[in-house]
Amino acid sequence: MEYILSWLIWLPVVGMVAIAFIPREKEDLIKQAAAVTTGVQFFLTLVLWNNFDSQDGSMQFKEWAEWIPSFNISYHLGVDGLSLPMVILTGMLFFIGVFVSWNIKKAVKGYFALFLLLNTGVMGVFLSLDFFLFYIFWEVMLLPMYFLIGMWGGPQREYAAIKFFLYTLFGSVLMLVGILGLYFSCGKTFDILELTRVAPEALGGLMWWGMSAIKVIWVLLFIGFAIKVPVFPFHTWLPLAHVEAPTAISVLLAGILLKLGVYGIIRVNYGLMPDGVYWFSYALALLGLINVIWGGLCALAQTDLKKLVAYSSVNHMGYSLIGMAAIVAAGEANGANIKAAQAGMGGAVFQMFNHGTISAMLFILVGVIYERAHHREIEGFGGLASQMPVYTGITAVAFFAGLGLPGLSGFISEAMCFIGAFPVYKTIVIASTIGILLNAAYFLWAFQRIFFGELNEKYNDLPEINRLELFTVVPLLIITLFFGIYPAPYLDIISSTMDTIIEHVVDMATYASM
Amino acid sequence: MNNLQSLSYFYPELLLTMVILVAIIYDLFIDSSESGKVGWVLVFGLVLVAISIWFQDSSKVTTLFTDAIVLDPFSTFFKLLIILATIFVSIVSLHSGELENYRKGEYFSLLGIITFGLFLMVSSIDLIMVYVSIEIVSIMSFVLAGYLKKNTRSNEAALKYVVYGAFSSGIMLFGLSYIYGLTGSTNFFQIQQTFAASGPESNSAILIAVIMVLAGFGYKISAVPFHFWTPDVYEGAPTTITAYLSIAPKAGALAMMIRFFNQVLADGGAMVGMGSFSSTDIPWPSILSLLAVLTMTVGNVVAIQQNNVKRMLAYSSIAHAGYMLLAMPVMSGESVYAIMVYLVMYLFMNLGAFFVVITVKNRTNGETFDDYKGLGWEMPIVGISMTLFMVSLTGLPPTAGFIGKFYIFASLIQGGSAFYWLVIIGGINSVISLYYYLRVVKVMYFDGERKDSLLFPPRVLSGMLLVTAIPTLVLGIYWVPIAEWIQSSLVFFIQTI
Amino acid sequence: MDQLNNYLFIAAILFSLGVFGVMTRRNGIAVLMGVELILNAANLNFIAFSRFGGMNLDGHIFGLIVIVLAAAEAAVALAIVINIYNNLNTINVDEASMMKE
Amino acid sequence: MMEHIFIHYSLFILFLPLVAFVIQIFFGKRLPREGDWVSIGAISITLVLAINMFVQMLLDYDSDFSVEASFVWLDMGAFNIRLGFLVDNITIIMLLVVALISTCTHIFSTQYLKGDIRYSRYFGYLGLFTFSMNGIVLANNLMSMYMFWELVGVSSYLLIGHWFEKDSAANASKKAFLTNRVGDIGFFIGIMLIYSAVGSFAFTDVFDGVASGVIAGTTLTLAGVGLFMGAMGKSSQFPLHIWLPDAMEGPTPVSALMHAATMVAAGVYLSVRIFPILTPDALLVVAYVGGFTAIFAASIAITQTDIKKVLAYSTVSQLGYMILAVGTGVYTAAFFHLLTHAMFKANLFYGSGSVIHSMHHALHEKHDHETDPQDMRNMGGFKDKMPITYWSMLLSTMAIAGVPLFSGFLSKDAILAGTLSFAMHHPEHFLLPLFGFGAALMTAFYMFRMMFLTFHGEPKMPELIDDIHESPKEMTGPIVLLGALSLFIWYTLPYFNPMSTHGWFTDLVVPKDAVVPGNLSANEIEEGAHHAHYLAMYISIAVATLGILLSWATYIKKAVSADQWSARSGFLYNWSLNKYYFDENYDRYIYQPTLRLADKVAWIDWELYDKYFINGFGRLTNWASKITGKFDYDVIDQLLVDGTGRISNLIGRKFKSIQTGKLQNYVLYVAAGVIILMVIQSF
Repeated sequence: MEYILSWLIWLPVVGMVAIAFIPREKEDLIKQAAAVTTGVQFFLTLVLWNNFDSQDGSMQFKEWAEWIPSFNISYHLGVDGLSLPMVILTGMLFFIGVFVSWNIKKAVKGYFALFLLLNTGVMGVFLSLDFFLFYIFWEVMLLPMYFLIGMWGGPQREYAAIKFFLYTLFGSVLMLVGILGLYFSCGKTFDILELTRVAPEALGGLMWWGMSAIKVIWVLLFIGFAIKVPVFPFHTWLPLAHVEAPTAISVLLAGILLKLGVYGIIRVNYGLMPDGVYWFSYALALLGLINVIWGGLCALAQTDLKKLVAYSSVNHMGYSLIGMAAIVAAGEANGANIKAAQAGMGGAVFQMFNHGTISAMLFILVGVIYERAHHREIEGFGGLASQMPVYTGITAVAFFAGLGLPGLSGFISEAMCFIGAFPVYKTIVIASTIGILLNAAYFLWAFQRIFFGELNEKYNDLPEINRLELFTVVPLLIITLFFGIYPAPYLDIISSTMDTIIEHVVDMATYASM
Repeated sequence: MNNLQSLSYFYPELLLTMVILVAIIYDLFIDSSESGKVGWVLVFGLVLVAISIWFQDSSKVTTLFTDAIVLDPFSTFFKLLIILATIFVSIVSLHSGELENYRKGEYFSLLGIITFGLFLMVSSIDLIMVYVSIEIVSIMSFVLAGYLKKNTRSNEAALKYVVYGAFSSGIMLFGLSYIYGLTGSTNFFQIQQTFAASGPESNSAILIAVIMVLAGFGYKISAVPFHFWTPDVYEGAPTTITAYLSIAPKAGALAMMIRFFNQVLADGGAMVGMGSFSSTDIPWPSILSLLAVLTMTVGNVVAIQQNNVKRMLAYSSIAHAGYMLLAMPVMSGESVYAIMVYLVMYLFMNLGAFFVVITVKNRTNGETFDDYKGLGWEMPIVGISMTLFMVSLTGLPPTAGFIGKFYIFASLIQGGSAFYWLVIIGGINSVISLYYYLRVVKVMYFDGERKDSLLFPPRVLSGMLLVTAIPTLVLGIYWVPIAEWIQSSLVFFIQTI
Repeated sequence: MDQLNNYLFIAAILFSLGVFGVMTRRNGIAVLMGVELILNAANLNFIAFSRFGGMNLDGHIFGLIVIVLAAAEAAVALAIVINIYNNLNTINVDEASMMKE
Repeated sequence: MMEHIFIHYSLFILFLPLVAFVIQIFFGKRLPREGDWVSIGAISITLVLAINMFVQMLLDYDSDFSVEASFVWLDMGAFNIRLGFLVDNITIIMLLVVALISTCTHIFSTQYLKGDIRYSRYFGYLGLFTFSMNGIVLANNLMSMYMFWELVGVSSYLLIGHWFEKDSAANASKKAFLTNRVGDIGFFIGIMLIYSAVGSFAFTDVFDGVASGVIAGTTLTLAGVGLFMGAMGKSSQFPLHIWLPDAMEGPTPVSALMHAATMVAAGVYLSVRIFPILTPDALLVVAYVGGFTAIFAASIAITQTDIKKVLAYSTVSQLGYMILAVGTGVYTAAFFHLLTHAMFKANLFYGSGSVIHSMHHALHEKHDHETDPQDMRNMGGFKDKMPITYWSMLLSTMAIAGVPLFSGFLSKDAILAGTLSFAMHHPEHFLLPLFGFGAALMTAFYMFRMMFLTFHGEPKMPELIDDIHESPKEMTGPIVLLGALSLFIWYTLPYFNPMSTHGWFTDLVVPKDAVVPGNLSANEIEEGAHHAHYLAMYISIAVATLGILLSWATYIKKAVSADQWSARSGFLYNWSLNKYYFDENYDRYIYQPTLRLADKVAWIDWELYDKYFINGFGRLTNWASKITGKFDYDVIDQLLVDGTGRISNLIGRKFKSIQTGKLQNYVLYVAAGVIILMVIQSF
């Protein structure tokens, strides 16, 4: 129990080493090894959840060990209500991912080795409380991703892979500058908790080249995270990467890696620069709006199903951004509207999780049809509903979840985001409600073109979704449904942490004009 | 301290000289087929020298030979670094296919002599010694670059090298002569005093002299715009020598540069850990910043175009010189520290990369990207270690390269917001560099089919790959011992007159 | 003082000629002679400074050392040129240009 | 504490259909008779419970009876949402309506969809719909109402698209959902406006909040209009009316259940619920939207030839009535009309369904798959062939046409009275009663036109007439039942005055005062309506008779030729026939532009921004590297080392040709030396 977080992080590495020693002919053994590793990890995350005290808004299960004293770098782990759901999601999606990629033919050994390495990177980012450690894990994700896209991906895979890599590296380089700036202007520490304590004062009034240091650092870090989210001007890597990546990797990209961005903004930007939050929140909401509309319109225009789903991610993360911006509602200037702040933040964090499950589901389903028809052209299908009813039903639920239908988890988080941001950013929220119309439009239109109408005789012997695929998608379906009907369990986990963050931002902000 | 007394502190160098002589003589008694043994003599001897240096009480900071050279932890650090590089290169040279048909005796003796020159380089505090050491190293390098007598490319490399080298060291010498004229002394500290005393009217003269001297330094560390010899020489010279040139003389020249700028143009503050201020009004920090930015940008940008991995690495080494130069303008304790850390990391990853090139050339007898097709599948060790080196050269964690960059950037940020733009440019440069470094990886893994039969390079080579690869990875995760060692070596000789 | 300036002037001209020679001669030997000119220009400076600048003998020493090194350098350079000649039957530096972008 | 028994009833009523839905989806196919008995069983239980509650209500006879129960659904501390039930007389009546019509539909469908490939799924969806509809009815707060609101939309999406092989059906379902979403956006904005002011979703809190004035003026108006937008979507009010006629692509029983009786009535139900917080301005908007829709839709219904389309537009227009009533303040009248309309309109749909059914069979016998079984121009003279259908449809037609002694007369009359009195209060709004009466006139006309075309006169397709049979009793049963419910008597008990709405309904559903300052009090409205009552009654009887006579003259007596009329009315006829080209214009001015915009954006995003801007950096670097590389080689490398030759060639030539060239070179380098010298001079 004491070192559970370390176990979560390093277990995949153990699995990777194990796989390295399995001769590459024994493919089944390799797959089983990966499955076992991720399975155990998933189980551990559940244990973690079980022992997690949701009333405590602070960090739990902390681990601390000295690492590089000369730079005050330490091996510092911890989990709170913000990261716990993400950790569980990670565990689950990687476990599912193994089965999604069960049919990988090429270089199985390398695939699963990298897969597990990626797992370590993601876990590490969510759990590390030391900025240096955080950054290392952040970067560790890149190389495996590069290989997984570039080697097992679609026709344009190499281009997609390098693009993803360059994009993200650009972001993280700026991030590094920001981190170092923080380090030296906040009493030489990388400890995020420590920084959260000291940074707000330490940065206050600090000026660089006539600009407030807070603004500079905020922007540097924000770009780094925004690229992952992805926020509007930095989003173009996403459709490409998602489309080219193999199904399992698209699932992980959409399901988890995008969340790293939002997570980072809340954990770092919000925690360390409360004044920055007030300065930037309007822009944040605006970017959210742009994401929603832009993503929606792009999705509407797509003819490739996977690309459509990819753009839907852009659109959905927009809601998250809008919700996050609502935190300023808690400020005195906005009438100390705690309700709105809670709704917004809760919605944003809930949206992270829901989009994780829903988009994962969508990508798996796209993979299923691609496996069978060997293409993803929406126009190329038609009438599949009568051919593969089960698949149709599941896809219908997934699509409805995607378009924010009440009774499915997506609706609640989106509604919370809107309700939260509304008191502060009325116009933006009202404008972005158009987004939910666009959601409905592109999902239903695609659904009609794929499943309705006369059956395309080309496909009148298309096999129904099989057990393995069902096994991968049904759990997600159940979660979506459950949280859609009864979100309380999730919100209980996060609410006290959200309060901590909100209070922190409200109390620590100096409200000095920057 | 006078010459005779000095000898008692000079024994590592004396030992090295003996080793060289032994090598030469031993070479006379064996026939060329087994001339490789000389290499082992050198390696063995160098190990002895290393030990002697290690146990030499360098904490007693002192000058030798009437203030010609100094003995201080700083120089000791560099000596050890250089010895390490030399040992690695000599071992690999024994198995490099290029040198197969050549008698290797002189080769190793020359390596030894370069090492000796570098020893002087890193410890010289006198203009005369500066020039002498540079010349020793250069002349030997000319010969080694053209060591493949039958190979016209090698000849061409040598020719370009010698002309370019002689030319730029000549310019440097001319600059030195002016410095001597301006100050009437060749000793760093006296020069510094005179500079500090001299009024603004002589600044322009000093500036010109310094720029001319910079030409010499720049040529040695191949900094833009004095780098033009680098790609051709690197491509033409035997890969082992290329590897050596890419690390050892750079290290020596950097050490010398640090001393020069720190003790001649600044008040040597960095030596005692505090930030130093420029003792003359000439804008050498901004000149250096400009140089650094140019160097890394040109290096990275041009590297993208290359189709020859060796040549690509040549440009990459230019770029890395740029990264190291980045920290020079700050000239604080941290920045020097950062440069030293970077050198250590760079030693492993860069040598490793070149060793891979050698291994591949032994196999496919080529250096272009096409020769790397599908290599990752065919030779897993080479593939994986090359990937590691490339990632490390790009500067991604968790590899040594990242730590190096991390220290450089950190020192810059600490240097104050005046240097932030350097950090940003440096960062963007590493993004650019990713493009061509990953190209190697891409070619190795994405192009070409996976083979069913695995190939393993000769034991020694694989060994050397591991010896360079493991530190590249480990130092990226835990580098405290190195850091502490460097910290302790960050003691300089400063003479206050 | 004037004498010093004369020497410096000569040295400067020598230096310039040397640079010019290096830049324009196509004959390898001539190029190397250009280099020699540069070195000797520097030498001239050193000697002149230490003779007229009322300074210590470092200048002279420097000069002597430079002469020695220049000789060594020249030797190596000539060897290389000869090697080129053996392989390419020319000592024109511009014909040695296989390596380019 | 022990909740009121009705809460438990409500729980069952709500969830039984859902259970049926789940069973149908997962096991339907494997069950005997594809498990329709499961759904029917479940729904009948809810009907029994609903009747039970209804009877209880009648026994208690308590006009302001109301129980509420709620639970914490999600809780973030300050921000929390409670969901729950609100059961009052309106709820109970509505529950009864839903349960009754739903049960009828279930039974009706067993025959109507006999042998359909997705028989079990169909019943499952019916269950889902009933569940969501009851959810709306029972909601005690805006949030859960909104949620069920959307769920209703989905179930209608699924049911309209039941025969999704037909593109028309698929399109219709999509259209229905999207059009509803437009309304829902307004609904949601309204909710947010109210929540951000009141801080709660529950109706009671909202009313208190509004009463206490935390939200007022324009904001409140906007909020009201926003909420009303939801109603517009669901009740297909102009300009969101376009989806309902297309929704007729669904099976006819579905049209009866959702698109006549319940789902579309949800909008009215919502308006009735939120009536107390609607400001005068908002009410005005409501009134005009409703009134215009009423007459507008009626004018379309006149010319339609598809029997279901006629009914669809008549539904739209009747809903317009109800909305109009809400707008003019007599919202209980609106609810009353909702009740009566549910009965007779559902019945009319069943009737048409039965006709279509037999038409279908007849055509099937003739192996004729071209002729449209819904086109009235192929019918005629069915009166004797299917008497039950005929007579009960006639009753309902009487009702909707507003003939005395029938339910429709009472409710419509109440509405018209309210409208009239409103116009008396505010003469500037004289249009509203005109809308009302005009609509009444047309309604009478087109409804009887439908009856005549379908049942009277000579058969248009004599070869079919032999195969036309009365439908089986699973279908006629509901028809008879609802036909009977079109009589006034059921709604005026315990009184027997066919001319006055006075009865249990008016006793149990008494209007409440609006909580918004500035609105007329319930009594004032009541008074006004009472004054206008008789005048309204006379006018409405007059217009009804006029309409009926007109259509009799046209289609039975043939005294007036429909064709001549249509020819004479020229473009008006075409407009009405083509529904005023709404779909076409929406398509041209809304859908297509949106799609084009989407394509543009996608193009910008993918082709322009990404390819040229983002990749631009890459290309730039590449280009720069080429240049620098070139520079590297040509300029310096060449110049200093390789290039010495090239230059010396060049200079050599200059040697020969122009002296100055050489001279200049020398001058250049010497000058350099001199400059250095000067510098030395300077110390």
